[in-house]
Amino acid sequence: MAIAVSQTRPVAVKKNRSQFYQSWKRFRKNYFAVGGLVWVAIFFIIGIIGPWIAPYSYTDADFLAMHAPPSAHHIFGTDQVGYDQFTQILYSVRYALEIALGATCVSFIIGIVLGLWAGLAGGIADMLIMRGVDFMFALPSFFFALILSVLLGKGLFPMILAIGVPGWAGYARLIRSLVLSMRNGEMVEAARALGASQTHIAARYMFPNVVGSMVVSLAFGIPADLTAQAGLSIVGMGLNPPMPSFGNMLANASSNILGFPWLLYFPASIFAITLLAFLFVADGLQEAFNPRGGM
Amino acid sequence: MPTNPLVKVENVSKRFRVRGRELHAVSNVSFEIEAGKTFGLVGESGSGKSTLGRLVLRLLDANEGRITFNGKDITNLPNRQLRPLRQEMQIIFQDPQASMSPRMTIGRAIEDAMEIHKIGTKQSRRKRVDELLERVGLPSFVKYAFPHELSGGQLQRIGIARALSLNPKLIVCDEPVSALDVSIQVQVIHLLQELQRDLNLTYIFIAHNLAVVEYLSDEIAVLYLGEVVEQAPAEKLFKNPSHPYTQVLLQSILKIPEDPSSRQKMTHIQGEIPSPFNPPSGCTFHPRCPFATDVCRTQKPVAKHVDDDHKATCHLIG
Amino acid sequence: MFMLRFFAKRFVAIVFTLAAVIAISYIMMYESPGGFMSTSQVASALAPIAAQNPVLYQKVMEEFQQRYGLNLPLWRQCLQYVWHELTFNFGNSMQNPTQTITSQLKTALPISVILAFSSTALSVVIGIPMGVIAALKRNTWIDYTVTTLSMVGQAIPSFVLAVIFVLIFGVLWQNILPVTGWGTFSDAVLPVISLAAAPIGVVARYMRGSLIETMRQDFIRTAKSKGVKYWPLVLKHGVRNSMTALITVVGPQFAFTVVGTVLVENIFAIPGLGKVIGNAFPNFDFPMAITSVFILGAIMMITNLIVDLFYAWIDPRVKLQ
Amino acid sequence: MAEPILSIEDLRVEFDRSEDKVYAVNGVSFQIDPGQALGIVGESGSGKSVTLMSALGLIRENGKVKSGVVQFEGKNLLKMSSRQLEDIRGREIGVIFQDPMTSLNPVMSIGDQIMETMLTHHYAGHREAFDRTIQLLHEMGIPDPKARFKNYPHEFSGGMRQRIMIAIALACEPQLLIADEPTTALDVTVQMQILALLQSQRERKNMSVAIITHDFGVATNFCDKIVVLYAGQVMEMADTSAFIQNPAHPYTLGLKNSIIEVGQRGRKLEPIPGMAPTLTEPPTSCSFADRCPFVTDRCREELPKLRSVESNHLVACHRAEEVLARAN
Repeated sequence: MAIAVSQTRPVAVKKNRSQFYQSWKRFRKNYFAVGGLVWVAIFFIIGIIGPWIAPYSYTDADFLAMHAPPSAHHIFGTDQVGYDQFTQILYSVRYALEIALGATCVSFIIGIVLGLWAGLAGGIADMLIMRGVDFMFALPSFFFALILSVLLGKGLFPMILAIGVPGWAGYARLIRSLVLSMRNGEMVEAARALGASQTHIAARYMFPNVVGSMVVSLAFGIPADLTAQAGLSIVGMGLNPPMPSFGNMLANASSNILGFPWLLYFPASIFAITLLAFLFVADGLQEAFNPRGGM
Repeated sequence: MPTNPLVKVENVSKRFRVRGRELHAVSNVSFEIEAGKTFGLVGESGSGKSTLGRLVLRLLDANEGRITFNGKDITNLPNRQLRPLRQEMQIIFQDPQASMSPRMTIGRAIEDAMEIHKIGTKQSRRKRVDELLERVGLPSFVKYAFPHELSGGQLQRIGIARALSLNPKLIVCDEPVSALDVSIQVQVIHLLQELQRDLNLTYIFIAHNLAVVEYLSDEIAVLYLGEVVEQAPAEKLFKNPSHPYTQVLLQSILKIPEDPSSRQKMTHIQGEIPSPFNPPSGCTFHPRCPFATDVCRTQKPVAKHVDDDHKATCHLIG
Repeated sequence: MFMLRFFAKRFVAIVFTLAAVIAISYIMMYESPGGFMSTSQVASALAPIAAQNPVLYQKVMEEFQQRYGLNLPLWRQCLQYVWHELTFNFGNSMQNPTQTITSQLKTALPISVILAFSSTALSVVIGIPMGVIAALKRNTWIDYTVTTLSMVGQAIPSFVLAVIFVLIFGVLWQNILPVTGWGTFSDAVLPVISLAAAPIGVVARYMRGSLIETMRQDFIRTAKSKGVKYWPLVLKHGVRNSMTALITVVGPQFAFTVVGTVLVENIFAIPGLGKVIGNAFPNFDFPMAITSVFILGAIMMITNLIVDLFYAWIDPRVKLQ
Repeated sequence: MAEPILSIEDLRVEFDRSEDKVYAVNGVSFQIDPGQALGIVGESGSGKSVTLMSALGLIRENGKVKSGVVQFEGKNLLKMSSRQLEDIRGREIGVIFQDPMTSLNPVMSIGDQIMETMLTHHYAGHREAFDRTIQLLHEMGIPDPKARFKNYPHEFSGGMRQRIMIAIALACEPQLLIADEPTTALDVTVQMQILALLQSQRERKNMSVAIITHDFGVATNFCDKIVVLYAGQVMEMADTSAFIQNPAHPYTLGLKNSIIEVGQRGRKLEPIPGMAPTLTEPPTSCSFADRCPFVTDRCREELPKLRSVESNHLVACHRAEEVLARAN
C-alpha cells in the first residue's frame, strides 16, 4: 500500500536552490546592503588600481602648493607638507584594505584552528584555549594591538600582525560554539548513525551549516579591523608617515584644522561612508544567511 | 530463551557527568532481541529509554556492560570497524527535521547515506532514491525539497527511507510518532509494520505511549529512572502487570469509554519522577509507590521472575 | 558566604589576568626595538637633568636602577615590575623622570573615567527607550528612523565622529561648543556624544530586536490572558525580560567605549588617560604606557564584575560562578 | 435551558503570510453552557486554538478576525475595545496554555505572577491577594506554598508549573476556563494529576471549561460535549455519549479508528490517507473530500452545512446518514 499524498504542498522544482542562491535572493532585497556592497566594490577597485590612477606619488611633496585648497592640480587639495590629498587617499584605501583583509585573515586562521581544536578535542585543550579566550576578552583587543605594535614596529606587515593576532579570540569562541552545538546536535548524531566518517560529517554536514555564520563574522571583522588600524594612527602607532592612511590623515587634519577644512572633508567622509557600507553589507549578510535569529 | 539473538545487551550502564554531578542514565540493563521481532522500551521522560537506544547502536559508549550485535561484540569496537556495521543498524528520530541537514535536499540526504557506504553507482543511487520514496509513500518530486518545506509526517517517512537505503537489519525507532498528529501517527505505524513484515526488520521501539508500544512490540521493557522495572512479552505485561509502576502507567492511560457513565475515574499517583541526579534510596520508585514498605526504602530490589519470561524488579514479588 | 566566595574567586581571576597582561607587555616591550628600560635609555631620558643637576641625576638614576632592577635578569625584572604594578607602586615615568606616575595620572584618570561612564550611562538612558519605541512601532517610519540612525551610529567609530565634530564646531560653526580642552561641562558635550553614539546604536538595535523577540514569547500571551494592561505588559514583562539579553552586550560595549575614550581624548586634546597613552607609546615611555593600560584594564574588569552581579540580580536563572 | 455562557457564531479568522493568506477558521459556531465542559478536538492546524484565542484577542498580529460574533454574558467580545477585553481576560475567563515551560515569566517569582492577576483586576488588596495566593498554591497541591511563593518558574518541574498556570487562571474565580492542550507536554502520570485537579476545581466552583485537545481520551473522559474541527470548520458537534457511540462524520470515524488503545494488538489499522490541508483559499467544497472513503461528486462541489442528524448532534457531511448507518 502506498499512502496517497494528495495534498502535499507542491514543491516548485527550481534549478538553483542552493543555499547561496537563496541567501543572495534575500540579500538582494535589502537596498541598504546592496548599496553598501556597491560602495565596498568601488573601494576594492580603487584599492587595486589606485597606484595607476594616482596623479602623483604619495612621497611627492608639492612645495609650491602647501595647504592648497582643492583645485584642478590637486582635486582634494594638499596638506602642510604639500602632499596631494587625492593621491594620499588612493593609497590609504589600498593600505587600509591590505591591512584589514590581512589582519582579518590572520585572526580568522588562528581563531579557526584554535576554535576547532577546542571544540573537537575538548578536555584540557578546550579548557586552556577557553582560558586564553577569557584572557583576550579581559582587555579590548585594541590594547593588545597597541602593545604588539611596539614590538613589531610600524610597517605594513607588522600592522597586519599587530591587529590580526589579538583578534583570534572572537572567532575561536564562535567556531567552538558552532562545533559544540553541532557535535551534540541530532543532525551530526544522525550522520554518525549512517556511518559517516569524521571528515565526511565535517565536510558534508557541519561545514555547509556554519559557513554562513563564518562569512557574517568575517564581514563584521573587516570594518572592525579598518577601525582598529585608524585608531592606532590616532595614538601615534599607525603606519609610519609618509605611508598614507586614513588614521594618519584624520589625526593630522584634526590638529591642523583651522583654515584647512578640506584636509578633513575627504578622508573623514570617505572613511565614514566606507565603514557604514561595510556594516550594511555585514548586516545584510547576517539577515540573508540567518533570517530568523540575530538582531 | 532465544538461542541466537540479533541484539544482546548485558548489564549495560551509562553515566553522564553534568557540571560535576553524576547522572545515572541507564543502570544495569540486559535484554535480547530475536531477529524480525520488535522490542519495546517504555517510560516517561528521563527514564533513559532514548539513551539506551543509542547505547545499543554505539552512538553512545556504555560505561559498563556488553553489547552484541549479530553475534559480534561491538562494545569496544573501534570506529573504523564500527562504521561499515552501521549499514545494518539504523535509527529514526523523534524530530526528523533536526536530524537532517537544512542545507541538503531530501534526495541528497538519502543518497548521501548510500554514498557513505559506497553502495552502487550514482545512477543506481538516484534510482534507489525514487524507489525508496515510493516505498514510504511519497511522490518522487519531494527529493528536490528541503526539509523545512515538508510536514512532520512526510519528514518522518524520509527518515525511514534514509534508514532503509542501507538495508539495515535493526532499526531503533526513537519516539518516531510522538510528535505527529493522530491520523499521521497511524500512517507511520502502519508503514513501519509493513516494512517489518516485508523486509524482516528488527525494531527497538522507544515510546512513552503504552498503547502504541503494546501494539507494535513482541517484548516490552518498562524503564523508570534508568532501570528496567518490568520486562515481559507484550501480552503478559498487559495482562498481568506486576510492578506497581507498570500498574500506575496502565491506569494513567485515558481510554475512550464505552459511554460517559463508564468513564475512567481520575485516580492518580502522587509525585513526579525524582531528579536522576539524586535518585531515592532503595527502590527508586518507593516515594511514589502505594505499596512501599520499609524494605523498599532501604534495599534495592533485584529482578525476579513472575513467569519464565516475565521479570519484575520489586520486593513485593514472590 | 556564597557571595563572598564568588567575589574572592573573581578577584583572584582579575589579579591573575592583570599580572599576565603586565608580564606579557613587559616581555614584548623588552624585546622591542626601543627596549622597555635600560641604563642607557634612562641616561638619555635624564640627560637634561644631568647637565643641570648632577646630584639629582645620580639620585634619580639610582632610583631607576633600584626600582626597575635594570641589572637583574629579565625574569626577575619582570616579576618585580608585575609586583610593583599590582601593588599600585608605579614608579617614575621616562618623560618626567622626577615625578611619580601616580602623581601624573592623578588628574588624568578621573577625566577618562567620567568620559567612559557618562557615555555608557547615556547610551543606556537613550538607547533603551529608543529601542523600545522602535520595537513597539515596528515597521513604521519611527522604527526605520531609529534603526537607520542606530546603524549609522554603530558604523562610525567614535574618533571619526569626533573628527567630524571638530570640523563642524571648530570650523563651520565656531564658538558654539568647544572642540579642545577640558574643564567645563560644555567641554564634555562633544566627546561624550562621540563616545555614546555607537553604544546608543548598539543598545537601541539590540533592545529593539530583543523586545520584539520577547513580545512573541508564550509568557507574554499568558500575561495578556490575565488581563494585564498594555504598559504594565510592555514594561514589567517585555522590557524586564529583554534587559536580561541586553546586559550581555553592555560588557563588550564598555570595552569599546574605553578604547574610544583613549582615541577621542587625542582628537579633542583632553588630558585624560588616553592622551597620556597617546603620548607615552610613540615616545617609548613604556612604564607610563603599561601603567595606563593596566589601570584601564582594571577598571574594565571591575565594571564587568559589577555587570555580572547585576545580571544575576535581574535574571534569576543565572548562577554566579 | 440557561443561556450559553459563551457562544461563537460564524467565526472567520485569517492569517497573513509573506506570500499568501491562511484561512485558519472558516465559519465556526458553537456554544458552551454554564457548568459544561466542552472538548474542542482536532489535529494541528485545524484551528482549534485559534478559534478561542481569537475570541479573546490573543492571536498573533498577523491574524485577523474577519467576521463572526462571540457572545459572552450578552456582549460581543469581538466588538469590544482592547481595554474592555482586558477586564474580561483573567477576571471572567481564565486561560491555561500547553507548554508550562515557556508560559510563565522566567524572571518573576511565581507568587508575584499569581498575585498579578488579582491585583490587575482589583480582585483583592495586596494583603488578601497574598493570602489567597498561598491558599491557591495549597489547593493546587504545591507543597510548602509560603516558602515557594518567592521561587522562580525554573525551580519547578513541568507538572508543578502547570499547577501554577492553573492557579493563575483561577485566581479571580473566572466563570469560564479555557485550557489549550493543558496536558500535552506532560508525562502520563502527571497528565492524570492535572486532569484530576482541573476536574475537582471545576466541580467545586461550578465553572465552565473548554478544553482544546488533540487527544480523544482526554476529551471523552473529561467533557460533556465535543466539537470536532478540521480545516477551520466544525465537522461534528455532539454530546459525548452520541459522539462515542454514533460518530456521524467520516473524519471523526477515521480519527477514532486511528487511535490505538491498549489491548488492541493485532488489530488491523485503517489509516486515513493523506494529510490535513492548509487552506490558502476559503473552502468551497468539503475540505475532507480528498481523504474521505465516502466521497461523492457532490462533496467536491458543495460545501456541506452543519446540520442536525439527531437531537444535540450536528454534522457537516452530505452523507452523514450513511456514515451513521455504517457505524451502527
